[in-house]
Amino acid sequence: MNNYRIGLWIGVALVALASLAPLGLNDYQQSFLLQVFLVIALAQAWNLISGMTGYVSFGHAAFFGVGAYASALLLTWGFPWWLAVLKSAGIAALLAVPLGFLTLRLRGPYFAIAMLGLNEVGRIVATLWVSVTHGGTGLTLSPELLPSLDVKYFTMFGLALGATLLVAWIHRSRFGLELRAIREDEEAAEMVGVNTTLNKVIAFVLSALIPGAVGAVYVMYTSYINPSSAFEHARNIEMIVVVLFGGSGTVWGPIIGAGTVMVLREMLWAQFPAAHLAALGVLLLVVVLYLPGGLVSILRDRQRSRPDARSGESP
Amino acid sequence: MSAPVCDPDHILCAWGLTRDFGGVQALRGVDLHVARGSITGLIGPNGSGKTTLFQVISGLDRGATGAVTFDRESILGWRPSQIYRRGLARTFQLSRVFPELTVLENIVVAGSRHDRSVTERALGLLERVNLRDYAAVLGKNLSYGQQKLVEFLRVLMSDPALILLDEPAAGVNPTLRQTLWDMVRHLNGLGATFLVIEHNMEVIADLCSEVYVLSEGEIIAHGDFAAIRNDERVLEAYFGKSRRHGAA
Amino acid sequence: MVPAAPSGRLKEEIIMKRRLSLSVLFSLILAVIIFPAVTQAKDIVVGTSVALTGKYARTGQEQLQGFQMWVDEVNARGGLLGRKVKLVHYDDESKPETGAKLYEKLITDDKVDLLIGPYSSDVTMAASTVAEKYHFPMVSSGASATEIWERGYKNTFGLYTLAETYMDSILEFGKSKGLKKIALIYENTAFPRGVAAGVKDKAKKLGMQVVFEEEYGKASTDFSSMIIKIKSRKPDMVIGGSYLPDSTAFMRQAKENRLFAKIFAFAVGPGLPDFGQNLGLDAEGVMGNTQWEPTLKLPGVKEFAEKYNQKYGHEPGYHAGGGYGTGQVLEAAVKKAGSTDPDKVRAALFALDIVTTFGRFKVDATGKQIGKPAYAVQWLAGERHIVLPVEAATAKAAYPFKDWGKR
Amino acid sequence: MELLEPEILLQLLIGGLLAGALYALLACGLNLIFGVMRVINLAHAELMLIGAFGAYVLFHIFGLHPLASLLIVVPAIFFVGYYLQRFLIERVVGRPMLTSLLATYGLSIILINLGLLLFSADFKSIPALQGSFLIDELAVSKPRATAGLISLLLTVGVYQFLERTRLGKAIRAVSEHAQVAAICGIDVRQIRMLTFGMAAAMAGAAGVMLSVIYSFWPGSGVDFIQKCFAIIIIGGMGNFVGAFYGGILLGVVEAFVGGFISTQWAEAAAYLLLVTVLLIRPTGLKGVARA
Repeated sequence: MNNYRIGLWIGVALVALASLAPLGLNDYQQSFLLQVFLVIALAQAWNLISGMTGYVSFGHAAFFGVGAYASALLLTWGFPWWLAVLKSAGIAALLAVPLGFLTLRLRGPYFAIAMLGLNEVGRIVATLWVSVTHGGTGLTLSPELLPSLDVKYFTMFGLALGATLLVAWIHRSRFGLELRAIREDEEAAEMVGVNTTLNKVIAFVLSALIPGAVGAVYVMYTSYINPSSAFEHARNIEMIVVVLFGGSGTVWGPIIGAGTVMVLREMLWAQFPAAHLAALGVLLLVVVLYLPGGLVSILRDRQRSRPDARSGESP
Repeated sequence: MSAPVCDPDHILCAWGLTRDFGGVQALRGVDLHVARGSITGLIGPNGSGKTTLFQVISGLDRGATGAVTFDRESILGWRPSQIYRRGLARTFQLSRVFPELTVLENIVVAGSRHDRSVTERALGLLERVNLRDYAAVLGKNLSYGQQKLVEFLRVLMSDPALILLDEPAAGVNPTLRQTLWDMVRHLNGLGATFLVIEHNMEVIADLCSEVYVLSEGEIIAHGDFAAIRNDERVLEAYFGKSRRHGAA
Repeated sequence: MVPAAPSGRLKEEIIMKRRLSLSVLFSLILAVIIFPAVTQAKDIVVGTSVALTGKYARTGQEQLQGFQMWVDEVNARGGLLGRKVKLVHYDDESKPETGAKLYEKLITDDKVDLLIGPYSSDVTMAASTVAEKYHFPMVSSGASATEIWERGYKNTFGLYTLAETYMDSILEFGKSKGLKKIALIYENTAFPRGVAAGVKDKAKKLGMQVVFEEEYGKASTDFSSMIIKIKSRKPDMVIGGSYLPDSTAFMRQAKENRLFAKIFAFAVGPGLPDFGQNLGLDAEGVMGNTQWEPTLKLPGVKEFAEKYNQKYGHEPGYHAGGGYGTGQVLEAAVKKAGSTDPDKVRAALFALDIVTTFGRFKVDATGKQIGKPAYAVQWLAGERHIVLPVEAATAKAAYPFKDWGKR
Repeated sequence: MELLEPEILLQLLIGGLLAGALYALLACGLNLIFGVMRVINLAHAELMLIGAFGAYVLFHIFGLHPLASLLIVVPAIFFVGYYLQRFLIERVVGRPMLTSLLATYGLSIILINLGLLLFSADFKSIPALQGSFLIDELAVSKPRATAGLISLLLTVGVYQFLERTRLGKAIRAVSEHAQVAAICGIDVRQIRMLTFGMAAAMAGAAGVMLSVIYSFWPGSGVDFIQKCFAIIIIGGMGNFVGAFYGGILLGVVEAFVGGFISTQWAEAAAYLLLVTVLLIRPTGLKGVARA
């Protein structure tokens, strides 16, 4: 049986488990899973732009924040939850079009820092636009406005699944190949007919759409949003850590990374917030220094350095 | 922009190409005409502007002034990918295969999006240079010579009408080198035009019907190899005592 | 970004081995999934989250110590309804979103019997929505922004006097001295904004003029540009809707920039012993407000203050008093309800009208505190004294604020 | 409008220059590291806080004045940096940018949380230098003036060291071309350790200066590192002099935005400046775009 098949079956099993989970779990465990899906979806979004094209974003939480605020406002204006999710995702994606054209001209550290700056600009706008966002006080959503936990659970699950399938599809598609070529050598890719700007912007917009929707559901889950929680720097880092930990540029990496990091956090966060973060720091160092391919590279270690490797297959 | 009209016999024409890097003129009014179906050579001392000329023609360097016409269309200012899709392909002086892509992927990525038989075709190309067994090997794991060859195969995927080769044989072992030149000749036989930067004068003499000589950003001579090898200015450019601006 | 050259066979084997051991390590981590511990059914579990880190850490800690003293005492008295009381508490890092998550955890995972609110109006805004969602009554000790009770919720019960009234007595005092011009600065979150709204309202009624007004961010530590501007408006009073770190930093920088006014008054900061410790003599004459002081003449205050001082080595500020009082309110409500059933406890809290160590507790139909007065304090000769209202005063207010050059 | 009174403008300018000098000290160190190692040190602000807490501990245990503690803290942090380079940063030099970003980020999380465990999250301050100098009617804050001037002296000193001494020239050589430097017989590894040590020491000194101006806690670094990013982008990555001017510029801009608009906008100034610069000049103002 080949790796692709194994992955497919594991995927089907996980989807079945996640769909049945609400039957056997209490509210808290269910919302824990919801958060795992949240992290998976965000990590896949980051994977899509940074893992695939190599444009390392340190500010993708900006789109999360935009989605969260848009959704909070739409809900208070009386829109149904599902429309709020769709519209928030759309707003994030629309915003990503001009931002993509502007920021993707930048290379390497400049892009990373510009995205970080963008996230901060988002926070600043949310802070200073008091008439709409209530500034630092933030917005609280009355419980009547919010859908039930099951609805939020399955929506978040859908987003995680959708993001994963999107990444999986892109991975095997011609589009994904072009993105990876951009990651390896942008000029050379352009020179063999890849419209690098268009490809990058499409990837960027897709990778903004997902956090937009995730932010929209997140705010329904916490029923509260303020500038620092919407545009939280730690969330940017979390996406990166999760992807790198699992394995960058792969389909399974973000899922494995999210699972591990979230379990670790669940063990520690409430009692030992400092220890939880310090552990995350140590984990990060270990992965960066000793395991650059992430956990996935342990599971699947095919060093294709000799001609006897099997041909015609994507990683 | 009213570019001068390019003779239909010429696939590529450049007029007055000038590229200025903050005061340093890498190209100064270069005029170049590549005949359809020819293998044209481009020679000149190091730093004379050959690679810059390639950068400008292929669209990677969009800061030049002047005019470039490819197949009767003015392409100056186009994106490299547009130019490539129009049928003008190039290789790099230092091999630029995609290191983390497999050999097959390296070649497939250069094919047209809509072509279903892309993979078959790529494998066929690999077959021809005895690299088919390497299809699943990552680009970074190839030898340098193999990388250059893969890069060459890559640009063939779009059936380009004109191929710019930037020292394709440099660093390639003699056997592979021969394979490469054989393929160039073969493709030329099928109608492809080549513009080749090459230092080996034997290859130039053997291959090229016409040669351009670039020195310090200017075309100082052109014609068949026999003509330019006796040209005073060419000799001076290569061996001359009066090296202006200390350019190497 | 140059890729590494392919490694030799031996090296690969070493790498493989290292990877194997790493994979074992990671699977071990994965295996140690701790699922929520089961709480013992016989204890009454009281849940809360307070700020133990972040901006509100100092005040949050005081509040928690207040709770803990109550828990110890109630258990020494034989518990509540004959059951032992157990406190489950977490750190919300002064962040509303963490607070919301923690209250979700307390209600659905720890399955607590009673809830105490977090510190700060900011975090309470978020936490109260969670409590409302689960119809779980929450007695909120450390929140006072009116906004919290204006959302139609039925499960949030406040102890503190409302933020809007914090500065009333100080403004009246200023008016009586013929002061007119007010400079108003405040943090951009719920409670400080509440204080500011109250000040603007009161100033209008008193015919005073707000000549300068500016919000600042939660993390601000540099007020120098702001102070330079305030200086140019020459206010009579400088009033801050602030917490401890910002009020301390502001006074320090006011001195550095020689900002002068007849009255300096801040929310929260001057009500804490740390304010005097950090500023030393520069605290002299600064006014503030307090919900409670260990010198108040209320039942049990003296005993509580002494015991607290013994246990924690410093005198209690009003946040500690509030924490302790919250415990007493819960105790009274459970006793009245005769159970910890949320509906019964809620009904009891609405009906309650008692005087605790912290003062009177009586709420209106929204759960908002209406029974308790506010007090103004001032730092005099290195100590904090109640100066207003005069009936409760332990010292006479010093006026005006001494100019920096003449100290 | 009263803001345009020369006295207020002067006050704002002085405040901005002094704050800018501190930023410059910090950012120059960051850029020195980037120049030599091509590593963006995300833990730079935490090195600064080690300096601040060092001064805090020395003050509260031994009653040592923060200015005196400079003499102990700065060399100590030099060694911290030296060994950090040796055991950690050295392993990520030459690897992709993300690797070094994440490694130093990991370091920064560890340091912050160690700080939280050791010092708790309370805001700390050192009541040593207080009050102001009066020059006519102009009040100049004592702690700020002292911190600003010392920062300026240190930055200029390091610059002179880089320009004039043999070792400084070696550092610049490695920064410009490590391979050529190695061929010329420079021990590149040693130079990297020295560089990181030196940059860490600059950050530590900035920390001591910070401790006399502001109150701080282990999480205070975030704002500073983000401002430093803005500064090095504005000044050009890897460019020591650029970072100096960038730091001064940011300090002055923040002061004037704070004065003319509001403190909240002043906090936003760094990012707005950063984004604007990147949009106009994708490689920073004096940048060397090396990805």
